[in-house]
Amino acid sequence: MSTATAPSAAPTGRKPATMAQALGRALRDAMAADPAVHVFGEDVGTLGGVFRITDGLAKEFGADRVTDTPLAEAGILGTAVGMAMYGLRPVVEMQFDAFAYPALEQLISHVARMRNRTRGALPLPITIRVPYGGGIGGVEHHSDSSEAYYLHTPGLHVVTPATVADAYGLLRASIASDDPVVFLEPKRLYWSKAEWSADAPQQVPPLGRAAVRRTGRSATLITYGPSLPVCLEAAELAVEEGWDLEVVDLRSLVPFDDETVCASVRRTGRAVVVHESSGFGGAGAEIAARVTERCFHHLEAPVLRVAGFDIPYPPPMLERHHLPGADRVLDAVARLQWEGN
Amino acid sequence: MSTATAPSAAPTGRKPATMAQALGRALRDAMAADPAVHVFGEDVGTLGGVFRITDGLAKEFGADRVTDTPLAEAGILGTAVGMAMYGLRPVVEMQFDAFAYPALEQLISHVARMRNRTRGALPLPITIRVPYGGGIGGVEHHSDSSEAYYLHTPGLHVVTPATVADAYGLLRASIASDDPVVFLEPKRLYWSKAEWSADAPQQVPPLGRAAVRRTGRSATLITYGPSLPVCLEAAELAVEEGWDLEVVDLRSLVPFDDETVCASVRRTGRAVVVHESSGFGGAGAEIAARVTERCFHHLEAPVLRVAGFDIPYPPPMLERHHLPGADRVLDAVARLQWEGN
Amino acid sequence: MTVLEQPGTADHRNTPPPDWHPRTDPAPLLPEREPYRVLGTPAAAGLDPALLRRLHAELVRGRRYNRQATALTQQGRLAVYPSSTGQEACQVAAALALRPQDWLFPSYRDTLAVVARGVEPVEALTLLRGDWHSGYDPRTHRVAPLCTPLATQLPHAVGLAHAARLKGDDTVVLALVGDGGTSEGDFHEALNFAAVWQAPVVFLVQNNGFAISVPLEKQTAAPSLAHKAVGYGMPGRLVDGNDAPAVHEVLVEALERARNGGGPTLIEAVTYRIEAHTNADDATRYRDQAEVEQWRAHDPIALLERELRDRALIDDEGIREAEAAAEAMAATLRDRMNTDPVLDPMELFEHVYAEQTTQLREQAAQLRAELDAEAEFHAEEGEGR
Amino acid sequence: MTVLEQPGTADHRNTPPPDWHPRTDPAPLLPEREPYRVLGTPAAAGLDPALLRRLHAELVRGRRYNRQATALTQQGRLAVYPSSTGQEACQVAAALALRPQDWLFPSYRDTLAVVARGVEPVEALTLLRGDWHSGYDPRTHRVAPLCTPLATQLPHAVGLAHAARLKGDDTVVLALVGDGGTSEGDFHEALNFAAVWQAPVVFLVQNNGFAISVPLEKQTAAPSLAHKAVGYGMPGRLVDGNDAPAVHEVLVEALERARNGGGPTLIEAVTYRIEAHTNADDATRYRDQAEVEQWRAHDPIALLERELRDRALIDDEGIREAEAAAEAMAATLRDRMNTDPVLDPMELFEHVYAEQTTQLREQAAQLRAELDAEAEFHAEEGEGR
Ligand SMILES: Cc1ncc(C[n+]2csc(CCOP(=O)(O)OP(=O)(O)O)c2C)c(N)n1
Ligand SMILES: Cc1ncc(C[n+]2csc(CCOP(=O)(O)OP(=O)(O)O)c2C)c(N)n1
Ligand SMILES: [Mg+2]
Ligand SMILES: [Mg+2]
Repeated sequence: MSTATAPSAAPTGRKPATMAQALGRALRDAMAADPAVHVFGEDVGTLGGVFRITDGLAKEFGADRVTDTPLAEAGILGTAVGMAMYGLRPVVEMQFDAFAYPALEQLISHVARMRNRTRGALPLPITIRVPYGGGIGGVEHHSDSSEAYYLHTPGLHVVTPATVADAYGLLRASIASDDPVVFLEPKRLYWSKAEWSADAPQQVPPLGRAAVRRTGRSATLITYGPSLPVCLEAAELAVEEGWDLEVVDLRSLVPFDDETVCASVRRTGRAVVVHESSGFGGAGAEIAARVTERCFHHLEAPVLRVAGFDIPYPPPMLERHHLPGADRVLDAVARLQWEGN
Repeated sequence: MSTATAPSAAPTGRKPATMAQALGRALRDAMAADPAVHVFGEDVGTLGGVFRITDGLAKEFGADRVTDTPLAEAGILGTAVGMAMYGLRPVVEMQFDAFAYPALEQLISHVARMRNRTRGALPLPITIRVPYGGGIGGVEHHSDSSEAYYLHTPGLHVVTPATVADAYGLLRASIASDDPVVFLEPKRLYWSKAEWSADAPQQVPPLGRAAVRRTGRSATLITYGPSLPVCLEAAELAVEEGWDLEVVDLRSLVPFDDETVCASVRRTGRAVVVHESSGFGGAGAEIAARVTERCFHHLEAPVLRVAGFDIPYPPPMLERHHLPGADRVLDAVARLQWEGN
Repeated sequence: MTVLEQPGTADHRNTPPPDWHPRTDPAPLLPEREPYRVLGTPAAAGLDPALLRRLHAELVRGRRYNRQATALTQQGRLAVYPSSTGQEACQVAAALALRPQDWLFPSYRDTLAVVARGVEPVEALTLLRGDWHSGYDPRTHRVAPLCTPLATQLPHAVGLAHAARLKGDDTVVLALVGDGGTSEGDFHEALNFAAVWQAPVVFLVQNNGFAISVPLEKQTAAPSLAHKAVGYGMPGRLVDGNDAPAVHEVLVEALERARNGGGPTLIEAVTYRIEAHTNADDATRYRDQAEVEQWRAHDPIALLERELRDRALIDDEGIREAEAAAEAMAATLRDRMNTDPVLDPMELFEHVYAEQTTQLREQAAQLRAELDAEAEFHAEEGEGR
Repeated sequence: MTVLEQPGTADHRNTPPPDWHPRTDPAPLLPEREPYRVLGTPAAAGLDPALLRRLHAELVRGRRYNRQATALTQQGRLAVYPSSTGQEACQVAAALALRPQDWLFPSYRDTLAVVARGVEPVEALTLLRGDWHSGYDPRTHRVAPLCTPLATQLPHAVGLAHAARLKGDDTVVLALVGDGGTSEGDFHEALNFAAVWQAPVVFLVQNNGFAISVPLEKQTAAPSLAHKAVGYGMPGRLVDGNDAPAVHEVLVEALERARNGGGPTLIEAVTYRIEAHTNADDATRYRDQAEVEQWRAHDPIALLERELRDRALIDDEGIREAEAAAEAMAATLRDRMNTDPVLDPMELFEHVYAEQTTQLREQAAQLRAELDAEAEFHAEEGEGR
């Protein structure tokens, strides 16, 4: 794995930054650190992307390294494969979750398999940035949570940040990875803010490590990406009910950090998995199943899931009924069979 | 739902038939019963399909109803959408599992959503036949098990037969359904045989009902499609070890028959889910998670999963190491914490 | 035996491969070198006055619709709106060239075509207001839902046309797509199926110069988008998309050919997106205002209005009438959009399948319980106050 | 203000849309009307004798390879083989037109091109024998893995060509695809990217008349597949795919243009698949033997051999030498294929990621334990005997 280097020195100082800014900075620093990094996709050049994540990159690095492509997602990912075969390190943007679907064949049949197919001769260090999830009032096809398709595809890493600092660190780590990474950006957190310095040397966390965002003793909420704030909110509200909830942010769905997750669940004895994609066959199914396999005798109650309903993503005016909120998380916590306690 | 009628009268008599023959007969009878049924795809006409499932149909029903298409899977499924909008009942064939991937965008963004998008005005009664799974010594891309992608997509039915009779009955039911059905044909069972009469009036089972293929008291094996014979074999071998295994064949992954599955698990108190697709985020994750949620206090041990490894499907010479066999199933059964008993 | 002993003589070297015969003459498939125009040419004299007036009224209405919808975004009644100002001629001509039995497959920017085809103005905005994914019953006016994933509606159009033909119906299909959409694989597959099946379908590309920020020269290197037609074996036509009667004529001709078994046509209408991609876009980031002004001088309404005036087919009064009708439409639209739609969250579970699965029934029950609890809570709150 | 008061005069009606200018002259992009040929024409006299002999030797070797591989399927040493008998000229010319620094992107039927480029004959069969998904290191000879999902390799080829150009390298790329593969969306997207980026890549379509059972006329209605080129703004060329020096010449010209910054080319080589789709296919289901015989009379080896003999560039002895070399290759191939490959099941976990995940480590341990138990069991069995 090539090492992610610290960004160029510049005046330091922590101030509020958005996740969008942190992502943009990660791209900039990665491009500055490694001339093999190329950014391309629909509208990422002149416009800076529809979410402006790539704003300024074309100006700084030129059109050869930051390129507006024709409008064809399979073509974008397919050409990225060829570029990676030639030693480049492409970072492509899919404009929205649902617009990554045309590229699924390239993803499943080639991106995920080229290293294995060629016995390691052709690794594909491609980062595929996908703004995902709902809660932004998007019209149809602009709010999908597609992580379950990716995490079931061996050969891919699946990473999703939930904090401003992680947005930077995980994106740097993803670009530095010699394997393809589907990097899922929770679009409703793009404008979330945190005290964060773009200029201090940044920590680039290893991929595949979860983070305990809140420690607690009563039960564990296991979550990632856009649902982390929901879980933290639920944990705060739970205090009133007498529950002290631990919150684990997975950060990486593949590889999966069994160690951190199971350590927490063994300690608390109860767990709820929370995500906004449809529940049936979603990430929560895997998490619940593996936690149960590994921690069965520590469990006071079945691992429950709070997820989006098994329906197509709703229209904006109804999405709040679909998205798991703190109340629904607390309802699940309440069902964790506290009677005995 | 339009009613599937019995096939045309003809001399009856049960004799050994293959699953491939039963599937072909189901297509024929569906076409004879309903002029809206059209079959199309790559090589399905003149050749009768690479597995010969559609053999004879072009001759009987003509090129307008059994059509060789250009080589483009998204085009095949996309045109099926338009045909269904106009009142036809398309049955399309994807030549192999991995060659259905180019059609995933049409499947996820349109086939699964058109009814919902239009508040029921445009139902899409499309059956998508996909030969799937390994065990046939196929070269790369010819042995994928892709059911997890489908079952996580709300709006689709996902059906897979494991017996000759079900191949007929479930395919008739799928074609008769007013909803889109992904009909997964376990290709290594195509040449499996059973006493079955193509001429007796056939039972068309409702979609969404599992079948108990073997009753037992010790533990439940939950499986579907190509893994049913493996589980039945394991159950026979288990007798020697003193285990009396129940085997549930799901037949339909969506809708899911919670009732049958949970009734069995509540009775036996132990369960193993068996399938050949990769385990991580596979169907087994959902099954294990939901069985645990619903039957927690009846469980003597965690629901275990026996699945393919989380690797790209192996080359033919190594596939036997990947595919769950009866031994691996029995190893899992042995881990079901029998100590207390 | 050496390979030479195989059948055949020296002559065969200088003969084409055995079954070689070009199956279609490419020449008639190639589009004109310059966009076809009628307005301002001698041919304009032959245009049907009623058609010109009809087109004019619809153009004026369309522009007003765009202005109203954009205003609604500013007032927060609409989340987002992709204006088609400058492209009215394409959209209106598209709708008017169709007969009742025909189908229209619009792309997400084609609200004007949808409305000109008869869909209620407010219903064309349902998707963007956010009460549901589609606001009209597609069967009523034979208009498919406004399609968001680019080019994905094109194979649907082909399939429907093919089905109609198989049934022996006198139905043809018009499918709309943008210049950017032509780069998608679905565009290619749809056109190929259409040509192979000789399906009664016409593809109209509104080349408005941009796909969001990406200009045409980054989208294609082709002489024109219409030149793609020859690669499928169908005729390509190039038309000035701001010349409403020209677009209408080219469409009618292609639709008639399709209706008569002559197969599909690809039409490129050269036009311009005068406003930003949507109200949320900032077009100054990627294009000069000077370019926009150039195109304003080639305005589809102005072009048509001058023709009507030159031929004394309209006077100030007539213009005022058209504008008043547009104003009335806008007022109704405004009113309807200012009324909050009544939505039932339980409908989320109603149209997923023909019959609810047990899974959905359970989930619906969960939401029902939540809603009831919420209502109870609010009722108590109300009492408490 | 009525719309008429906008800037512009009556003249603008009769002017093209503001920024209209056809960006490429379509005429030079159109292919010839009949497949280009050299053999049997006066131009043949100018052909380099060394090249002709080289082509001949490779054609003979290629045909022998096809025969050997098919025989191996009958002997059960190979699961399946898609023979390219009849198409040798395309494949061999493709390989010989490339320089060492260039890359080849083959489709699944292109084993001959792969072998002619220098890959070990046995390694080109690894995929089909089933010991691994690809049998050679793509970097050694700059040959991508034989690609099974049709047309998916084309965007890879474009991306690699683009990357090479960005790096300033003198590398061009040749991508192969079948007539059926041209219907896939990936074909379209790849050609469009190539043209927009002016990437140094050449696309060679081997139009062998069939996609499994589907004949060309069900695949496309185009005048020729080469006519698709104009729709992307690149030159299209049509060549007799059984005329090896003609294919070679057209390829070299296109590759040179690409190398010199002239962008991509689409070449259709008209040829024929003499054998069934694979050994598992039954071609009599969908085509007449008479058609096959017609094409046998246009055999690529026979065509070239006659030229060589006419010009006294080869004699019986030369033919025998070529055949002996082919025979030696076949013998080695047979021997190597008759040796069972040594495989380690644990390798299944080795190349999925750069570093094994904890999940894979656990699974590898499970398989390791199973294998050990199996070995122990067999050892005990062995002792017991
Ligand atoms: C498959 C897909 N990819 C990306 C998008 C996001 N997107 C919406 S509009 C647009 C540009 C469309 O350009 P064009 O086809 O020229 O139509 P226009 O907007 O000019 O009407 C893009 C990229 C989409 N809707 N669908
Ligand atoms: C995406 C995809 N769809 C379907 C197939 C199955 N398949 C293998 S070969 C073939 C026909 C290919 O025809 P053509 O492109 O003309 O190549 P040829 O076999 O004639 O060399 C098909 C349909 C595939 N390999 N990939
Ligand atoms: Mg556009
Ligand atoms: Mg072919």
